[in-house]
Amino acid sequence: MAPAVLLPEAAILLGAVAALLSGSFLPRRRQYVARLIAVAALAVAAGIAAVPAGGGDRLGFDGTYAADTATTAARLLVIGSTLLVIWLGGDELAGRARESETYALLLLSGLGAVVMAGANDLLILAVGYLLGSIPLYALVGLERSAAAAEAALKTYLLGALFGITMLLGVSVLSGLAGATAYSQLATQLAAQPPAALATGGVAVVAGLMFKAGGVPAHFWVPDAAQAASTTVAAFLTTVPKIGALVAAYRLLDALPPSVDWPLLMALLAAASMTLGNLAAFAQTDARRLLGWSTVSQVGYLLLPVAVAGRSDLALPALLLYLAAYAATNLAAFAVVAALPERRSLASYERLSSCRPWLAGALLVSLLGLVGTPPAGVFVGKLTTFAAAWDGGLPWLTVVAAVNTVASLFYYLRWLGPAFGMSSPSGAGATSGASRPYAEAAALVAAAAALLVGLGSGLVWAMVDAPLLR
Amino acid sequence: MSAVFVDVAFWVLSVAAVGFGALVFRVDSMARATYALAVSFVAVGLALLLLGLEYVGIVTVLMMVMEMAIMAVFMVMYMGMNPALMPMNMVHSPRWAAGVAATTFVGLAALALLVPWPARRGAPPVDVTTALGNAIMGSKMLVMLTVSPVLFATLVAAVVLASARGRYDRFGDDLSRRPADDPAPGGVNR
Amino acid sequence: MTLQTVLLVAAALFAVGIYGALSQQVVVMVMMGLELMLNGVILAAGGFWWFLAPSPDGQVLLLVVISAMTVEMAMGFAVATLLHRSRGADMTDMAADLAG
Amino acid sequence: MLSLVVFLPLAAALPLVAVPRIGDATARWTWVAVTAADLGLLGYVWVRYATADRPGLAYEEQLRWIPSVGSSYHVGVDGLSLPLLALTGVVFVACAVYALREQRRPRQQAALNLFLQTTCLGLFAAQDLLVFFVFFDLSIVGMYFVIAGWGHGDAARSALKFFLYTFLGSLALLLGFIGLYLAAAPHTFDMVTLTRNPPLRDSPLVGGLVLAALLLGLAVKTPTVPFHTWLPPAHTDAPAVGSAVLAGVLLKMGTYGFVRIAMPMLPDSWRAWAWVLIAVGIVSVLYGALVALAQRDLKRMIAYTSVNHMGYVVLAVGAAGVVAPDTTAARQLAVTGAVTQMVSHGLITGALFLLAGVMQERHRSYQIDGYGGLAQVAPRYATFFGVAAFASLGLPAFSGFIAEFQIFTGGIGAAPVVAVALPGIVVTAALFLRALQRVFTGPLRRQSAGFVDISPAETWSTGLLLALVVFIGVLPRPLLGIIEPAAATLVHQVGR
Amino acid sequence: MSAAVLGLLVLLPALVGAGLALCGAAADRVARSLSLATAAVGLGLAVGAALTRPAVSMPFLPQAGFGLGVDALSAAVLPTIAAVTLLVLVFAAADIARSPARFHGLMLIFAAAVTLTATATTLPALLVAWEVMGATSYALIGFEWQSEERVGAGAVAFLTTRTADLGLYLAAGAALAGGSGLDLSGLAAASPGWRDVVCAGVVVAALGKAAQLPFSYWLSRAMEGPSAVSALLHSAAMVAMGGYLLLRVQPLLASTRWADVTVAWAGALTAVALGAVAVGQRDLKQLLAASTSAQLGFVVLAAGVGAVTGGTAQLVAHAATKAALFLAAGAWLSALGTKRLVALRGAARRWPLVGVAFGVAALALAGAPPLSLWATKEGVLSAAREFSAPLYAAGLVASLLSAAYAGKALFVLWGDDARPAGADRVGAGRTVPIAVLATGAATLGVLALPPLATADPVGLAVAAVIALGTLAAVHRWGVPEPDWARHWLGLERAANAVVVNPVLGLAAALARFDDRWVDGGVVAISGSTLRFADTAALADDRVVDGAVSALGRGTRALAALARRPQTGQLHQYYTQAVAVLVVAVAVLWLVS
Repeated sequence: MAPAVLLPEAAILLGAVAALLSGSFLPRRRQYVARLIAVAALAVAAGIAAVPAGGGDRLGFDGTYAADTATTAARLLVIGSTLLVIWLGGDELAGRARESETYALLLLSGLGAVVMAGANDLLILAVGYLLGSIPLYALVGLERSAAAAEAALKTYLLGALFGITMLLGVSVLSGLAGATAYSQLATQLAAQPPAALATGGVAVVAGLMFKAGGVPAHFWVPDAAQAASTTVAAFLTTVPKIGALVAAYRLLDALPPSVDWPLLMALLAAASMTLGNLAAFAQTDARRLLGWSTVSQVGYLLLPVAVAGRSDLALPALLLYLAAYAATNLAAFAVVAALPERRSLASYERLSSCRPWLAGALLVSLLGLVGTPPAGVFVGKLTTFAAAWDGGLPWLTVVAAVNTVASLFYYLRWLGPAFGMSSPSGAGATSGASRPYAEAAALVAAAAALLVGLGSGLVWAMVDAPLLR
Repeated sequence: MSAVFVDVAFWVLSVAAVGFGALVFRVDSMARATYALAVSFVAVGLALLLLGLEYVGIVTVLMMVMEMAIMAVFMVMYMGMNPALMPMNMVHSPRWAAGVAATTFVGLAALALLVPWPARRGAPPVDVTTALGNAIMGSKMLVMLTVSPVLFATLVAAVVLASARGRYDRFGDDLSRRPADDPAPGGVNR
Repeated sequence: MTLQTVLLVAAALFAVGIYGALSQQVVVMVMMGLELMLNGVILAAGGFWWFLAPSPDGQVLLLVVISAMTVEMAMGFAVATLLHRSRGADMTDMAADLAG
Repeated sequence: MLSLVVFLPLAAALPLVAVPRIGDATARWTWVAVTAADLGLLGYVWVRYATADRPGLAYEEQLRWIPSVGSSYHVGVDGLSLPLLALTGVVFVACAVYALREQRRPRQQAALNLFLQTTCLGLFAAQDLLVFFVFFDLSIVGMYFVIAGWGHGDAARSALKFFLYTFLGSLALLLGFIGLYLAAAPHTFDMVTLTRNPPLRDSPLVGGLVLAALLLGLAVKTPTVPFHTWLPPAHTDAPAVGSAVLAGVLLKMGTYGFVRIAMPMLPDSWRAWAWVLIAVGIVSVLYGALVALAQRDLKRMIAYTSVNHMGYVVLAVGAAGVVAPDTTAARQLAVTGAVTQMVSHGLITGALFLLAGVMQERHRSYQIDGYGGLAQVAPRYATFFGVAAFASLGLPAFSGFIAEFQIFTGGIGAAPVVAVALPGIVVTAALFLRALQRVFTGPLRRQSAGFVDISPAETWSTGLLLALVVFIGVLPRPLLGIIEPAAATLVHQVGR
Repeated sequence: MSAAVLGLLVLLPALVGAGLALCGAAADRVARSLSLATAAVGLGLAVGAALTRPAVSMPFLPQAGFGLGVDALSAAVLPTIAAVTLLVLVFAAADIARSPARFHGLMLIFAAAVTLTATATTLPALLVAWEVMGATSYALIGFEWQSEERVGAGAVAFLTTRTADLGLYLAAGAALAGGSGLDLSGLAAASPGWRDVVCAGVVVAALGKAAQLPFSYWLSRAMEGPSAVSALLHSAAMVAMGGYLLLRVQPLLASTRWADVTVAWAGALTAVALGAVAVGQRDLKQLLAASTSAQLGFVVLAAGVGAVTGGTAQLVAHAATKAALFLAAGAWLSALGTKRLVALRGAARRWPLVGVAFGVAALALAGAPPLSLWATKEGVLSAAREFSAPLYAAGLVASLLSAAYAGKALFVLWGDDARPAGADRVGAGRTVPIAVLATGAATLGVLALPPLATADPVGLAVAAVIALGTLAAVHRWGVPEPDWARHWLGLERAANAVVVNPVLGLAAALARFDDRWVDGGVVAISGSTLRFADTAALADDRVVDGAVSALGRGTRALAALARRPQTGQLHQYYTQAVAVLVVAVAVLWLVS
C-alpha cells in the first residue's frame, strides 16, 4: 500500500484546498496569504519529494504508482515550475478577484501532471489526465476576455476529444492485456494482435499529445498562450508537458515492440517540431510565437520518448531536457510578464537599452530555446539527439537539427528589435509600471536555464536511473 | 437469462442506442436531441447489464438521465432558449464530418471484426459488485483517491468559469459589505 | 452477442459521435457528440470486460469513464456559460478569432 | 593557468556589463588593459611551452562536467592550438587599441568583445568536443551581436545571414560530434581519447557520413566554396573590429577543426575523402581569388580573398590526407604550412580589415572607384595598406609567403594536383595591385579630398599586427618550431 | 666571420633600405648619403665575399633550410651587382629629386634582393629573393605613383614575372616529391619524372625574369620607371638574374633530355626576335630595353649549351654596358625631357663626355672588337657552334641585329643635323658613373679571356666582321622600322587577349554568379527576414527586389502553409486531429 509514497502529492492537494478556503475569508488585497499558503505547500512537497521518503525508489498502491527517479524528477520539476509561475505572476495576479482560486487551480493542475508522470497504471494515467486538464480549462478562461473565452473553449473541446480517445485506448489496451498495470501490459500485450495494439496505443498517445501540446493535438497551445493571462500561459506551456512526456515515456517503455512505436513517435516528433517552427516564423505576437515555439520544443522532447527503452541515454536525456526547457521557457514568459504593455515583437524595440537585465534574460531564454550552449537546452538537445541516433533514428536527429536552424530565425526576429538593431526610428514603448516579481522571476529562471547546462553533470547524475515498473 | 433473450435484447438495445444516437443530430431542437441522447445512454446502460455489469450499468443509466436533465435545464437557464421551440439546423461541412466518421467506423469495425481477439482470461466473479468494491478499496484504491481531487477541481473550475461575479463583487473588496450586492436578491432569511 | 457485435455497435456509436462532434456548430451539440463517443467507449469497455477479461480492473475503468464523462460535461457547461457571457455566442464558429 | 587565460576576458566583461556607470574612457582602457594582460599570460605560456622538453599536450586541465555523458571541461595546449591562442590574443589587443576611438556604446562593445575573446580562446584550448562546441556556438552569438550592434549598412540582415548560415554549420558539426561520441566505446566526447583511439575505423560508410557532417560544419565556418556567401555581406556590414575578429580568429575555427578533430579522429575517412578536400580547396583558392578580382567594394574584395586564403589551408590539409610512403616529409610541410597560414591570415587580414575600417570611418564608403590618389593626403595609411596588401599577396619577408610556400611545396609534393591552384597566387597579386593602384595612386579624386591620415590608435593597432607579420616572415623559426612537432604527430595520426 | 660577411651583404642594404622606405619623408635629408655609404660598404663586402667564398645555412622552413653561398659563378656576379648598384645610386642621387628616402630605400631593398638571389643556394632562399625582387621592381617602376600609367606598368612587370615565378613554387614541390631536397645544386638528383617538372618550373621562372619570349613585353612597360631604375633593373639586377639562374642550374638543364635544347633555342630566338624589335624602336629607352632581352638571350643560350663561363662573362659585360647606356639615356632624358630618338639627334655632340661614354658602350653592345661584348658573345657562340649549327646561325643573326640597333642609336645620337635645346650641363654626379661604366663596358671582355685563349680565331673574326659590317651598313643605309617590331611583336596585346582579359571576364562572370546563384537562396531568406524583422516603416518598401530563389520562396511558402491549418475553426481542428490519428493508426497497421 505504502501511502507515504504519495506524501508530496498530498501536500500539494492540501495546499490547493487550503489556498481555496483561505481565499474565501481574505480581503481582495490580502490574498497574498493564499499565495503564501500555496508556496508553502509546494515547498513542503518539494522537500518531501527531494528526500526519498522511506528510502529510494519504490512502487506504491499495489504497483499502480511508481515513486522512482523519474517521478521524483517530475515532481520537483512541476513543483519548481509552479513556484516560478506563481512568482512570475506575482504582479499580474495580485489583487485579482480570482487570485486565490488561481493558486488552487494551478496546484491542482500541477498535481495532475505529477500523477500522470508517476502513473504506472492506465487508470491512474487517465485520472491524472482529467486532474491535469480540468483546472487548465478554468485557468485559460480566467481572464474572462473574449479571446480567453475562445481559447478556453478550444482547449476544453480538444481536451475532451482527446480525453475520449485516451479512454478508448485505455479500454482497448486493458481489454487486450486483461489488466491495467504497466507491469502486466508489458508481459501480456506481447502476444496480442498488433493491429489492436496499435489502435489502442495511438489512442492513448493522442491523449498524451494533448497534454504535451504536440501534433495532432497542438491546436489549443498557441491560442491559449496568446489569450490567457501570461501567468497561465507560462504554466500551461510548461507543467502539463512535464507530466505528459514522462508519462509517455513510461507508457512506451512498457508497450511491447510488436508495433513500431518509435516510428509513430518519430513521425509525431518530426511533425510537431516542423509545424511549430514553420508556424512560428511569421508570428507577430510574442506570446503566440512562444506558444508555437513550445509546439516545436515538444517535437524535440519526443525524440527520447521515441527511443524509449532503446537507448540508455533516453530517459536521463528527456528529464534533463525537461528541466532545461521548463526553466528556459518560464524565463521567456517571465520577461513577457514583466512587460505587459509589450505584446507584439516590434514593441520590444530597444529593450536592451531601457531594461538591460530583462533583455539579458530574454537573450538567455530565447537563445537557450534555440539550443545555444551552455544553456541547459543545449545539453538537452545534445543528449536527446544522441539518444535518438543511438536508438536507431539518425534521420530524426537530422530533421531535428535542421529544424533547430529554422527555429533560430524567428527567435532572432524577436531578439533583433529587442537589441535595437533593426531600425533606429522605432519609438520603443516606454516601460510601464515596474513588475518586480516578474523581473526577478525572469532573472532567476534565466539563471536556472544556464545553471542546468553548466551543472548538467549533476543533473544527469540525479536523473540517471532506470524506471520502476 | 437464455441466450436467445440476451441476443434479442442486445440487438434491440443496440439499435436503440445507435438509432437514438443518430437521432440526436437529426432532430430540430436541442431539447429533443437531449432526450434522444438520454435514450441512447439508457440503452447502453441496459446493455451493460446484459454484459453482467450490474452496478456499472445502473450507475450509467442513473447518471446519464440526471445529466441530460441538467443539460436541458442548463439550456433553458443560461442559453435563454426555449428548447422546444428553437428550430435548429446548425451544422458545417457535414460531408467532411460524415466522411471522417465513416472512415473511423470502417476502421474500428474492421478492427473489431478482423482482429483475432484473445480468449477470455479468468471467469467473472460471482458477485461482480463486491469484486468492484474490493478493487476500489484495494488494488485500485489510488484511482478513486485521485478521482476525488478531480471532482474537487471540477467544482472549483466550473464555478470559476461559470460565475461572473465573485465574492468581491458581492461583499466588497474587504468582504465586509452586508448584505451582499446581488443583482437579484435572494438567499435564506431574506 | 459476441465481442465482435458489441464492438461493432460501439464503433457505430463512436462514429456517430464523431460525426456530431465534427459537424455541429453549437457548443452543446458538439458536447453531445462527444458524449456519444464516450457512450461507445463505455459499451466497448463493457464488451472487453465480459468477453476478454472479467477482472475488477475493467469495472474500475468503466467507473473512471463515467466519472470522466460527468466532469467533462460539467466543464463543458461552464465553458459554454463563459463563452455565452463574454462573447454572447454559443457556436464554435463565432469564436474563431485566434488563428494562424 | 590556461583557464585563467581563457576566462580572464570574460571575468572582466562581467563588471562591464553589470555596472552601467562605468565611463566610456574607463571601458575602452579596461578593454585594452585586459587584452594586454591576457596576451602577456599567453606569452608566458608560449615561452614555457617552447622551452619545455616534452612536446604534446601541456597546461592540461580537466574538470568533471557531464561525466555520465563522457564529457568534461578539458583544456590544454599543443603545437596546433598554441599559435592560434596567441593569434587570438594579438588580434584582440589590436582591436582593443583600434577601438579606442569608438564612440558608439564603448562599454558594451568592450564587454561583448571580451566575451568573444573568451569564446575564441576557449575553443582553441578545448580538448573536449562539447567544450569545443560550446565555444564554437557562443562565438557565433557574440559575433552576431557585434555585427548587428556596431555594423553599418544593412547590418541586421547581414548579421542574421551570418548567424543562420554558421548556425547551420554548427549543427552539422554537432551531428558529427554525436556520431563520434556514439561510435566511441565507451561513449566519450574527450578529444584526447578519441584521437588516441579513433572510432569508426572499420565502417567506411558511417565514418564517411560523420566526416561529411563535420566537414559541412567546418566548411561553412572556414568558409569554402560554395558555403562562403555569408562572408562578404557579414564583412561588408560589420564594424572594423568585428571584421578583424571574424576574419582573423573566427574563420580559423573552421580550419582548426580540420586539424584538431576531423583529421586525427577519422583518419580513414579523411584519407578516403582527401581528394574531395583538395578539389574544394582548389576551387576555393581560384574561385575566391577570381571573384575578389571582380569586386568594386574594397571590403568585399578582402572578404573574398579570405575565401582564397582559407582555401590554401583546405588544400594543404586535403593533401595531407593523400598518404603515400615516401611523402611524409611533404605532408608534414603541408600541415605546418596550413597552421602557419591560419596564423598568418589572421594577422594580415585582421590588419587589412582594420585598415579598411578607416575608410568607413572617414567617408562611409568602401567603393574602390570612389577613391584615388589617397597616398597624397594619407601617406602613412598608404604605406600601411601597401604593406598589408603585399603581405596578403604572399610576398616573401611576410608571413603569408612562409605559409603559402610550405603549403604549395608540401601540397605538390604530396598530391601534384595541388599545383592547379598556383594561379591563385598571381590573381591575388593582381587584385591587390589593382586595388592599390585605384585607391592610392593617380590624381586625387573626389572621395579622397579631406581624408585624414590614420590616427595613433589606428597606427598602433595595425602596426602591431603588421610587425608580427614581418617578424614571422623573416624569422619563422619560433613559430614553426612550435608547429612542426604537432604537424608531425598529426601526419602520423592521419597516416595510421 | 665569412658567414657574417655574407649576412651583412644581404641584410645591410635590406635593413637600411627598409628603414628609409618606411621613414619616408622624415629621412629624406640623410637618404642619399646613407644610401651611398651603404652601397659602398656593400661593394666592399661583395668583393670580400667573392674572395673568401663563404657559405652559410640556417634553418628556415621544415625540410628547407635558408642557404647562402658564394661560388665561382656568384663570385663574378656579386661584385658586378654591387658596383653597378653603387654607380647607379650615385647617378640617382643627382637625378632623383623627389622622395629620395623612399627611392633609395626601395633601391637598396632591391639590391639586397638581387644579392640574395645571386648567393642563394636553396630554393626557399632563392624564391624569397626572387619575389621580393619582383615586388620592389613594381614599387620602383611605379615610383612616381601620381601617374596611374606608371603604377600600371609596375603592376604589369610584377604580375608577369610573378606568373612565371609560379614555376619555382612548382619546382619546390616537385623537388620535395622527387626526393632531391631543396638545394639548388642537388636538384638534378631528383627522380626522373619529378626532375622534369623541377626543371620546367625553374626554366619558366627564369625565362620570365629574363624577359625572354614570350614574357618580354613587361620590359617594355618597365621603361616608364625612372632611368636609374631601368639602368639597375636591366643591367645587373632583375633581368640578369633570370639568365643567372639558368646558368646556376645548368647541370639540371643538362640532366634532362629536353631542357637544354629548349632553353638554348628560347635564348636564341629571343636574341633574334627582340633584336629585330630593338631595331624597330624609335624611343631610346625602348630600344635599349629590347636590346636587353636580346642580349640576355645570349646568356640563356649559353646556359642551354653549357657555356657557363661564357654566359657569365656575357652577363657581367652586358651589365656594365647596359647600365652605362641607360644612365646616359637618363641623363639626356633629365636634360631634354625626351627619350624619342628623333628629338635626341645630336645630343651626344652637345654633351660630349656623356656622348663618348655612350658611344663606347654602344659600340660594345654592337660587338665591335675589341670591346667586351665582342669577346664574351663569341665565348657563347663558339659553344653554340659545337652544340648545333642552326643555333649558331641564329646566334650570328642575333649578333648582326645587335650591331644594327646599337648602330642605330649610336648614329642618331652622334648625328649632326640639329642640337637639341635643354639644360646646359650634366653634373658630375651623373657623368662619372656613366664614364666608369663605359670603361667597364670596354674592358670587361677580359673576363672572357680564359676561354678565348682556346677559342677559335675564325669565330672571333666572323663576329668582328659582322659587327663592323653591319655598323657600316647602318651608317650608310639606316635601318627599317617595321610595325611589328616597333610594337614588340604585339606580345602585350597577345597576353592581354589570351590571359588577362579572359581572366578578368571570368572573374566578373564568377562574381555575378556568386551574387546571383550561390548566394541566391540565402538572399531570399534574409529578404524575408528583413521584411519581418524590421518594423512596419521599413517593411514594405524594401521587399526582396530581385533574387528570390526556390529555397527562400519555398521556406516562406511552407511557413505560410504551416499556419493554414490553424484556422480558428474548431470543427476543422477536430477533423484534422481525427484524420491524423486515423492515418497514424493506418501507418502502424501497415508497418506492423
